[in-house]
Amino acid sequence: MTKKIEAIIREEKLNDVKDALQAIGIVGMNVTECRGHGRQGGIELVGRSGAYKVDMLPRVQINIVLSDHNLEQAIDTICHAAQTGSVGDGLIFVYPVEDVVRIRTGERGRAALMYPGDIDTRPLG
Amino acid sequence: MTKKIEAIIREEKLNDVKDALQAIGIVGMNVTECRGHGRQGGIELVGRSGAYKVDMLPRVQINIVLSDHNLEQAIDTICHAAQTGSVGDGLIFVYPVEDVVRIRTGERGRAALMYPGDIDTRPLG
Amino acid sequence: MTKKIEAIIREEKLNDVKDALQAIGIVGMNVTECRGHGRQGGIELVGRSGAYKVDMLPRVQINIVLSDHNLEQAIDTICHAAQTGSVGDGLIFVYPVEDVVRIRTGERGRAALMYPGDIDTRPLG
Amino acid sequence: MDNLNTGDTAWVLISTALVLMMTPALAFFYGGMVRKKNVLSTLNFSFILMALISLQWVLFGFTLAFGKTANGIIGGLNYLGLTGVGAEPNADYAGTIPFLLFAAYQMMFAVITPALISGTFVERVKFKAFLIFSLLWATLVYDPVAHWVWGVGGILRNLGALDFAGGTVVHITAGFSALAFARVIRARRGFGNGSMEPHNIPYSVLGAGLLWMGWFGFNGGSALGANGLAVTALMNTNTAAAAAGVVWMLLSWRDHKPSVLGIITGAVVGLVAITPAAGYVTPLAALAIGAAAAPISYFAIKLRQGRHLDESLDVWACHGMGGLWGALATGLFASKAVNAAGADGLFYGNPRLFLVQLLAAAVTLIFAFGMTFLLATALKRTIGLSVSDTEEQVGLDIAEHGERAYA
Amino acid sequence: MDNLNTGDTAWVLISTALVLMMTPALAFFYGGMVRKKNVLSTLNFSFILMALISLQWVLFGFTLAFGKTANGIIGGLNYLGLTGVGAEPNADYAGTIPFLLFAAYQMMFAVITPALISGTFVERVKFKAFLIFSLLWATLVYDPVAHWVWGVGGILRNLGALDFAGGTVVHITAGFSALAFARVIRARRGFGNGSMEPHNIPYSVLGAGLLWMGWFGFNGGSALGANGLAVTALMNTNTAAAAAGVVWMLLSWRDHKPSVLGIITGAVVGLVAITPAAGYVTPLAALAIGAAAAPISYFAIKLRQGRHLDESLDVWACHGMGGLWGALATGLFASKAVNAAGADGLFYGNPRLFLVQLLAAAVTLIFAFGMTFLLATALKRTIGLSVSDTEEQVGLDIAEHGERAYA
Amino acid sequence: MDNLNTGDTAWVLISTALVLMMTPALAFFYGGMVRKKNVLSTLNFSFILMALISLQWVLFGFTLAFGKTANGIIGGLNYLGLTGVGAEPNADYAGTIPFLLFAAYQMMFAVITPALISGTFVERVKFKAFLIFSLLWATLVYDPVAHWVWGVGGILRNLGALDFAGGTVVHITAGFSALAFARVIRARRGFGNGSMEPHNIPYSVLGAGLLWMGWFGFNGGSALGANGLAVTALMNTNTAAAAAGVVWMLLSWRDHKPSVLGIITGAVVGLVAITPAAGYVTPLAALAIGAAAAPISYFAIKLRQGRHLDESLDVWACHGMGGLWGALATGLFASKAVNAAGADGLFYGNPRLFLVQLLAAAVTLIFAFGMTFLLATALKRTIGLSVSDTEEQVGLDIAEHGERAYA
Ligand SMILES: Nc1ncnc2c1ncn2[C@@H]1O[C@H](COP(=O)(O)OP(=O)(O)O)[C@@H](O)[C@H]1O
Ligand SMILES: Nc1ncnc2c1ncn2[C@@H]1O[C@H](COP(=O)(O)OP(=O)(O)O)[C@@H](O)[C@H]1O
Ligand SMILES: Nc1ncnc2c1ncn2[C@@H]1O[C@H](COP(=O)(O)OP(=O)(O)O)[C@@H](O)[C@H]1O
Repeated sequence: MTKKIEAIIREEKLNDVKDALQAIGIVGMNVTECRGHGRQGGIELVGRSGAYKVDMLPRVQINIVLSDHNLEQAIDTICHAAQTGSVGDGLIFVYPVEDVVRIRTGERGRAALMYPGDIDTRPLG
Repeated sequence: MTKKIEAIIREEKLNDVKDALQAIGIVGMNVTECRGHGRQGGIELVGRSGAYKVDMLPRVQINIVLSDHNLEQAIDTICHAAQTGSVGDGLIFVYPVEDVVRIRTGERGRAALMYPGDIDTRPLG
Repeated sequence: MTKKIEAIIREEKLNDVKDALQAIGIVGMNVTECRGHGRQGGIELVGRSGAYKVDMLPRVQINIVLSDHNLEQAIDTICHAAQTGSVGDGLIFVYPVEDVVRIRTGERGRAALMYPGDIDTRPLG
Repeated sequence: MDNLNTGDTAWVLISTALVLMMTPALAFFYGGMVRKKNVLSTLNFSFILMALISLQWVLFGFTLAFGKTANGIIGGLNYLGLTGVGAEPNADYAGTIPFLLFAAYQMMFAVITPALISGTFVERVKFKAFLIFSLLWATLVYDPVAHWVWGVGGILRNLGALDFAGGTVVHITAGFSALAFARVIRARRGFGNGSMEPHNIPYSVLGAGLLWMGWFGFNGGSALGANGLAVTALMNTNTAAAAAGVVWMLLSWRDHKPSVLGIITGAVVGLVAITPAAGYVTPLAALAIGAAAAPISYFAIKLRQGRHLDESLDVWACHGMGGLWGALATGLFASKAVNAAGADGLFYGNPRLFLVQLLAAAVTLIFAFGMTFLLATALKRTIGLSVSDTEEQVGLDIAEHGERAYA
Repeated sequence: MDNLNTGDTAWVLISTALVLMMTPALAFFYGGMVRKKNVLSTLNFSFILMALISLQWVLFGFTLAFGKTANGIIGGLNYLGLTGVGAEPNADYAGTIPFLLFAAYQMMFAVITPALISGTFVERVKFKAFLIFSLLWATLVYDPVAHWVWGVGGILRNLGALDFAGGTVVHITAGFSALAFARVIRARRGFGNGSMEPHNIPYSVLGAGLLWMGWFGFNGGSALGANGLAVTALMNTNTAAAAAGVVWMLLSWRDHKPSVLGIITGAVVGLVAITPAAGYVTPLAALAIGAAAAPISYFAIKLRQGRHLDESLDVWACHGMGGLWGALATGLFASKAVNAAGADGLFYGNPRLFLVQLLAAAVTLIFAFGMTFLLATALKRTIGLSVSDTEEQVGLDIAEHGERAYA
Repeated sequence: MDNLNTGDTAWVLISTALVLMMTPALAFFYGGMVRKKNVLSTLNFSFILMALISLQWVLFGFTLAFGKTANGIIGGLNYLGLTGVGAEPNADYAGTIPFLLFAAYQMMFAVITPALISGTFVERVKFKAFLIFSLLWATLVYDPVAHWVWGVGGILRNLGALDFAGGTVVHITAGFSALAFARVIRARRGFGNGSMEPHNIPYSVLGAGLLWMGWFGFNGGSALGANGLAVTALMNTNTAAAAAGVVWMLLSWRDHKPSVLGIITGAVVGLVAITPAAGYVTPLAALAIGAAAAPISYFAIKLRQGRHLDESLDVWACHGMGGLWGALATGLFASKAVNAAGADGLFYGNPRLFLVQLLAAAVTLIFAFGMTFLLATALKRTIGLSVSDTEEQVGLDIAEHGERAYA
């Protein structure tokens, strides 16, 4: 079965997360800029005279569609790489995916999700 | 059960919707800028000489992951706050969510979705 | 049943895809800018002196919520319009949708997804 | 044309260009501080005034300000359409440059002053109301005050008030008019809830950098020649800007962090404050004037915020209070040793100058505030001042101009 | 060096700097109007010409334009590599400033003219083709026309044609060359379906603001001294820009809404139109010239759109038609009372000047159009003019320069 | 004041304004090349120095550089707080303009030099460390070197070293100080993995365009008068920039594609290289100097990259090596035929000048490198040079200034 991971992380952690995922062989991903709001209350910014609060903070959303047997490993890896320990580290959501089509080749389903260096092409270990 | 709401609304309504949701205790959310196209045909913009039509209009997409017992209230609140009555007000989509992980704490599922001031921590009424 | 298509395509193909979908009567859609990474390794950019590699490339994500009997036709249309044949053409993901609400009218479900010129209002053929 | 001096003419020509440039510079200074959906509207407030007020000035503004005086109150119509304003110098105003150049140079001051005011009503004013207001304000407020202070026979000039480059004529009028307008127009929807973050601070930095440069023409050019006085004015201008920039940095650091928007605002406030004094004081006095200007405007902003007044880009705090301080500081620091054509100030043993400065500032301030209050109220009651809530939500760029800044 | 005047020299030095600045200003004026993926390419069309044409001018361009005339058609090679062009004035061209300064000042005109043309083929031209075209154009079109109009012994100069600061040499040549080029190169893919929204109008506003300022050097500096004539030119320049900006605003308001892009375009068109006339007319005539320029270019754009011609940034409508109107208007409004070295126009009882202006404009226009058509066709048949469809879709920044403007 | 010349004064006044503008121009040149999260911080490095160093200069910097010499090493305190620096010319430095204007003009050089250095430590330096460093550097490196090279009695001036507009004083000091600083401060996290794409190249193009213009004041103004020398300097400046821009384009085209960032960098490098030579060489020599400067800096960048040194914006390669080449090239191409007050270079039969230039450059280079190394090390050991990793990840705009550039 195929799943979608939507990880909402700090902007500045994107490179770390990308590298960590690549290290375990998760190659395909898609990143959007977003602004979010959760347990973290917002941050204070300084103006000309006095400060003000901004309650929507920039975040980065990483979308990864992957096979469910790689799901837990991906979640662990993201959690690890994206953590700072202070509020605002973000969330990971998991969704069901019904189908995958690779536009260039027309491949469908799991086959469409294989990459050079992919986690599923690596020897077990 | 956990659901994801994807509400596509007018940019200028974002603050109203955010405030309305906060008022009923829905705190966590994530916002992306997008451009859309639906029943509304587009708008006319003015150029140096003459006008032209832009058929992809800026919208804001609000993503909220929440427990399904809060779903209807959230939908109502968004509809209310985002409505202007003219074409282009937008759509709300609801998706199933399989799992939620809070990166900072490792909490999973419903527990990961509790916030200070959250709807689920409020006394009934 | 309602489905969501998430098509990740090249930026420069957006107009072609939009026009192709409109031609078959798929009107409603929502577009986000994103950056992605897949089988394509990245591109080389030139700096002051020397070049460097950028491994997250700009993509455009098209979200379309539609009835499942239009799904295959939409996928075909997108594949066709978005293809260049070289790596980086992108992917299409399909997700289940549980509900749709049109903010302006309060319409729900399939009714909420009808547009003037819509595929479902066209005579068969 | 015997007295024409090419060096003086060259310097005033280029100063004219520099002051012209200050208006687009101001456009960016302001434009960076508004939200994305209103940036074109904000830029255009400045840009269209380059066009509109230039025409007003050529047709009748110049003659109202510098025509033959009618009892010191207003200029006569002898220079209507710039007739009689030509290549010969007019010794009353500048004996070594063409009189037409004097008119061109002064035009740029007439253009930028209403543009300064526009900071008070950005993001909500109706474009049509803005146009009418600006034209009326230039005619009924700016031209008379310019006549009082700079016109031969003008009442404040006769009084002995000093205003080297427009602290009173430009900054006090603009700042207090902005205050009056803000009291008449409604606040922006959502004002006070912190959702009005500047959309592009680099634009404001660009604007401030170009304003700093342009001010060399504003103050240095006011010597109306390439002479020692111009040099003094330039050095003072730079020094005051520097001092105010550093002090503002320290203030914002003390309270929070050293804000870049604060630093550039400080520099601009220093430039404002030195404007009336630039040709009358020493560089060290300029340093003091600039250094004191920063806290004055800084706390004026806090005061304004405390009153929950949506004077959106703080024209009053920066230009009104900065200009007022500068006018008074001229009464303190002016020295005949620097400029024999000036006067000694309080610190050089002449309390009278200080009182004259106070009086001139007060008269101008009250007049500008009052007239603007009337004009704005009249417009509000007739065509209305602000756009509808929906238009404001959509943003003035699309609602008023049918355009988006960025695609 | 007896006749050198430091004031005149100072003014032409700074005018040279101002006109130089107009090229990056133009880069932003144009750059804001293209799509994000082509902005670096568009900026670079202007920037690289600052480099390329400067070298061309120093090496042989100047002598082709201002060398000893060969039958009024082209300059000789006596100033090759600027030999003999030094600190002494050349009374033929400017008796009070170093001849080398005249060469430097004129260089900036040679630079900006092909940069103006670049607006016609943005977003699709091959960089290599652009480079070759610009170099050839500068040599085969600009240099000869400059010689005809401004060179001692030049055929149009001998005819008595007036072109104060380049309405014919700069704007008519650029505008009609743009038209010719647009007829040869293919349109942008997707042209006409409204998907080509300007990506950053504030950049265009910045460019327009700096162009306005720079034009004081362009027209004012063409007096080649800091004198009454420079002042007249400056005042006329400002007035025409103002009038055209306001009129364009009204036109676009009448049809839709008061477009900011329209207002700044109007101002630029006013600047174009006054260019040939700046030193020959009164401020009120400048007002009329500017006011009439706006509808001329406005409806020229509509005409061009109606013909479905992808003359992308309307160089023809703005510069070609604006310059043409300016050249003819000089034949109407010129007055010896303003400039004794000029001539009287039709409205001052001298129809001959109008006919001369018409003839000079026609000759230039036909020559520029024809030569550009030939050059562009030759390049199209050899190395090709436009990039491939894929490259165009990806954008010229990445395809041609391997760069992205924004990250 | 008998000798005051208004034309000379006008030109140096406007040159002062042009050089002032170069600092915000540099801010944008640099600001475009950093990541979005650090742009305000980077802009501010330049902007705050306009304020900070202006004060330093007025209070004691000027006197350290141009006060009565103490053994040719440093200026005395006779001009502390600019006492005695007034409207009269000082024939030692400039006989036809107010001495105060000389001080103001030189101030702008003192401001921009440390701003140039800031390119080496962007995106990671602590703001407080930056402020202290800049103030100390201006006092302990810039002021002495300015005295050596330009002060009456200065050791390098006495030696006969030529530096027309600051190739040694400005560019060699800045470039080699940048190198020293980069060796002391840690690299940016992630340096070398290609993730540091410039966030807004159009800003850099804007900066480069304005720098080009400003350099006419930098080099042209260094003639300290509106004369043939100023014109020569201007023409040379433009020609060298043009040549270097074109050559850099060809280099990057040969290796990859014609990079726009490369072209503008080339132009700036050409401007750097011609700085010391601008008033001593012919335009064709300027062409050669510019053309050779491009590969020198181009390959210096490659060298620096090969050493994995995070000298972030290549101040050493562009300013240090460009300035060094310019200083040596002055020893090659200088000609008394161009400037009688100069000297003949190697190519005109005088090998001595080349050796003097080499010596002067070497002394300056070693002094600047050494002092900066010491200063940076001392700061590193005490308050620390760089922000924490978390602050760097978040970006200096928020971490150090509490601001975001774009909303
Ligand atoms: N219920 C939710 N639905 C969608 N996105 C959410 C939700 N809660 C939080 N987010 C996103 O996750 C980000 C981090 O949330 P936050 O609660 O601040 O994290 P942390 O648990 O680390 O404190 C938010 O900025 C927002 O973008
Ligand atoms: N089928 C769809 N799939 C995805 N997004 C859609 C769809 N239909 C509309 N949208 C999004 O919703 C926005 C509003 O749609 P529109 O039909 O104009 O709203 P309204 O019903 O208020 O007229 C669109 O701009 C687009 O972003
Ligand atoms: N597993 C994935 N999950 C989410 N998005 C992906 C995934 N794989 C690829 N993508 C997105 O699709 C884009 C194209 O992928 P790529 O493999 O380069 O396409 P192609 O098959 O045409 O070579 C990527 O840039 C990325 O945005």
